[in-house]
Amino acid sequence: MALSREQIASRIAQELQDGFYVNLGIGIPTLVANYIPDGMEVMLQSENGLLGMGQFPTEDEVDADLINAGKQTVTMATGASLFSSAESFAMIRGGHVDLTVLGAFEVDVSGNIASWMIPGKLIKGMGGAMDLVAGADNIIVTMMHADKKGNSKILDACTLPLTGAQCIKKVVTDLAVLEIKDGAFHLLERAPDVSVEEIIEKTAGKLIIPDEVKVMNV
Amino acid sequence: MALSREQIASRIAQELQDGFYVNLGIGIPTLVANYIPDGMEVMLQSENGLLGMGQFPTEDEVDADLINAGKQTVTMATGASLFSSAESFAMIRGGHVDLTVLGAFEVDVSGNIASWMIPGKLIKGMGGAMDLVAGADNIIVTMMHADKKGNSKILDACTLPLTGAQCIKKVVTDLAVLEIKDGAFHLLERAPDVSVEEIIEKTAGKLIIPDEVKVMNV
Amino acid sequence: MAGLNKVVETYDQALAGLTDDMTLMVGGFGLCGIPENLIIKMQEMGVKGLTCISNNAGVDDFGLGLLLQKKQIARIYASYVGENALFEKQMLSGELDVILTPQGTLAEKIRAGGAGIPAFFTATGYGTPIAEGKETREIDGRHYVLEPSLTADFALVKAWKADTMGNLVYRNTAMNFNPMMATAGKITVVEVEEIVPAGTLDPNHIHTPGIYVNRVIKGSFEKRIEQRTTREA
Amino acid sequence: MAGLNKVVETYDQALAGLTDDMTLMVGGFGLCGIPENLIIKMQEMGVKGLTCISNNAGVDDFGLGLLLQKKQIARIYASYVGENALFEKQMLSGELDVILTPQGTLAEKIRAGGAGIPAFFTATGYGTPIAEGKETREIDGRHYVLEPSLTADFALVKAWKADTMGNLVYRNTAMNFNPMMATAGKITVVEVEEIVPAGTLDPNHIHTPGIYVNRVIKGSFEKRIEQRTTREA
Repeated sequence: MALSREQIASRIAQELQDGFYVNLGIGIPTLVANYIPDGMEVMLQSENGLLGMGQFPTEDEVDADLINAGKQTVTMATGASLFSSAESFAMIRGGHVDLTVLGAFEVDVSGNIASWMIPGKLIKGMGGAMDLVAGADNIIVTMMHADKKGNSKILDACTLPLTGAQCIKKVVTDLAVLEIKDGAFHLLERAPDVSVEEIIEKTAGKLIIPDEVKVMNV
Repeated sequence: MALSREQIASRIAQELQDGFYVNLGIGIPTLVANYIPDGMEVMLQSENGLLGMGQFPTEDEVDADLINAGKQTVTMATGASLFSSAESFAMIRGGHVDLTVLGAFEVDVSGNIASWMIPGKLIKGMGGAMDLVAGADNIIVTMMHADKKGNSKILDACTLPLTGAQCIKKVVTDLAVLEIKDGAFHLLERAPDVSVEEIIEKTAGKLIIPDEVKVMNV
Repeated sequence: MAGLNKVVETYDQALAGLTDDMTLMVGGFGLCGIPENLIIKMQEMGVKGLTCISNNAGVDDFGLGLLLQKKQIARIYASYVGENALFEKQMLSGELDVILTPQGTLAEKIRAGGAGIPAFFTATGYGTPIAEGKETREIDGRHYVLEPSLTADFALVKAWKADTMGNLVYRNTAMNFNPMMATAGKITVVEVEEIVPAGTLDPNHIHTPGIYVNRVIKGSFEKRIEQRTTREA
Repeated sequence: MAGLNKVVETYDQALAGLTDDMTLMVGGFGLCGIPENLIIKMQEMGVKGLTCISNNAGVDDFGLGLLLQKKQIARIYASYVGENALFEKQMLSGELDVILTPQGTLAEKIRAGGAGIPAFFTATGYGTPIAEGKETREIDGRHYVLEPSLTADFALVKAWKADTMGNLVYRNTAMNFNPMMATAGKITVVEVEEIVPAGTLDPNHIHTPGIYVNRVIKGSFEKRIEQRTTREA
């Protein structure tokens, strides 16, 4: 069975390390915050100017002046700090964020990512995504392995306009954990009850299968 | 009679306008603060990170954490703000300071200024002077018209390494107020009891004398 | 003498001199920290042909959406414009020229404009449509794009508090683009919730020194929330 | 788990990993806001061949002068080095390589280093010896010099207060170069006068967010004054 959104998030949470500063994109990445292991200290960065994002506010706590990058009302965690957009992206561009998790439409064997624009459809803008992929050393892309028609989104070359070039090294999908290196996807883990054959079938880009493929622990 | 240092400062103070933000260099420029007209609000910027420099502290007020760009202990004026060196020079480089007053070894008809380095002597460094002359639109250079041997420092071309190129428009010396334009010094005012002939004699650079030369009010 | 006092009493005074075809910076992220009354005033004034530099374009009936309603904006620099149907229509019809700019690059272009830096290199956007037509360069094995800075005729800023000399303090994530924009406008106009006497803000904790600020006006704010997300108490 | 706690107890821990030939940034303007105990510790450690990036070079017996005493510095980037006889001697003898850098350019090169900007244009220094050998460019009728950014193996920073997560607050003009340097060191070590629990500093008024900080140590400071100027009470 392909993973649920929650299961993908819980698998990604296993990549967190104690003391990490993490930027979580909109969608599945946001859910990762729910799976931070007990006792682990992780600080969430929101690129609109908040380091130390807390949970949603209670009705009484709602503050129009305190939102996250998804424009949702939030609270601050202990030790939070606030700053301008220039400072926030100095932090991101300067490589100070330990881990960035974001969604994508497509990734390819060169580590390219397309996530912001589908020609012919309305262009909403890239927001902070281009800065995030250019600035982080450690990026996890989370996405469905294939679209609803079964077309792979794990490609030899992205077909959509790029968000960033040669910047992605790790992808967690509903079917697999993949590492990108040496011009290929390397299958690190498969989802429980998902066969290597299914992954091969749904991966359009060059895929390397090791002798043994671990099953994800989700 | 040539002006005293205090008289030069008092003449420069006449260039101040209400509401101006002003950076005063070390030496004669610092003295300008003593001649701000009553009732005029002027805010002094110190490039080490203080806008709103006040007077010297009393013995009791001395604070090692509060100095000016000359490393002297100071106080803060009402409405002062403190910031980093990057922010301070963003302010300067970005042209936000209304008036900069600084000393020089030499100026020339092209508006070049040399103020930081005498080859063969110890080089102490330019500090913030190169940023100040590059950033300000409105700069007054204050200096002695000639050295102790009578050699002019108001030249056709600076002989010393430059602090900035083509950036100076106004010079106040112990003898005269000069404007630099169209490749020449223009004599605007002379010091009381200083003859135009003496100024001509002590000005090596091309000098334009108008029909009438005002006497400085000091 | 007015001296260093930046306080004005009316929105007419606040926006005096703002005319057709000018370039404006407008603070805010989404609807958070936007100079909402200055925008309403611009709609009233009917100025047209504006170039707006703003991270977002408001919603249909709030923020910059109000200026889109009256077709007052000719061109916009923004990073994300997804919550606005009017915007979509005008963009597709060609009435509105949209220059999408990565959020961090936009923030830095504005900071650079205020700081006297005409251009800088950034890795953001290299190899993407954003880099098309721009100078690129390899430095120490990485690829970068040269980005010119931005300045504006007017910067319209929302702060929390100002003192009478224009020293500003922002609150929470309503800060966002406001501090950089305050430095990059030829005329910087600031709307605040409270004006206090000079000398009452802590000099160590002023976010924007008054040197950048030309006019300060006290407003009252709706502060609309785009996504009211809550948890059980 | 250590988590986000940055506090260390000894100067050995604070400077662990600092070795010969490294590049260091050292905060302060004159003797104001310098990490004085970290410098003393470096003299004790005897590390050599250092490249120091610091606005000034201390005086003969305080600040970076202590490292000059033992000839531990091979190269220095500074804007003004006038108060130091040892410095003069070592510079003239060729033992010390001095790269004089305009103060604002130095500050911006460090900020750029921390902010992931590899190079920027500035008008400062155009037409002067500082621009020799550097790329220049005319943009909109003005001339600019391309300046590469600076980073360091260690940034040694002095702040007033830190919380346990490394959030920092500076005091008065002791801020100076410290905030930018905090962003530009691979390892950033901060000396402070007081450490408070996380959550007790106002989030709106933290000057340096803890993300930039690796180690925090509490010191006690002499805070020597270079020019004690006073007026009559």
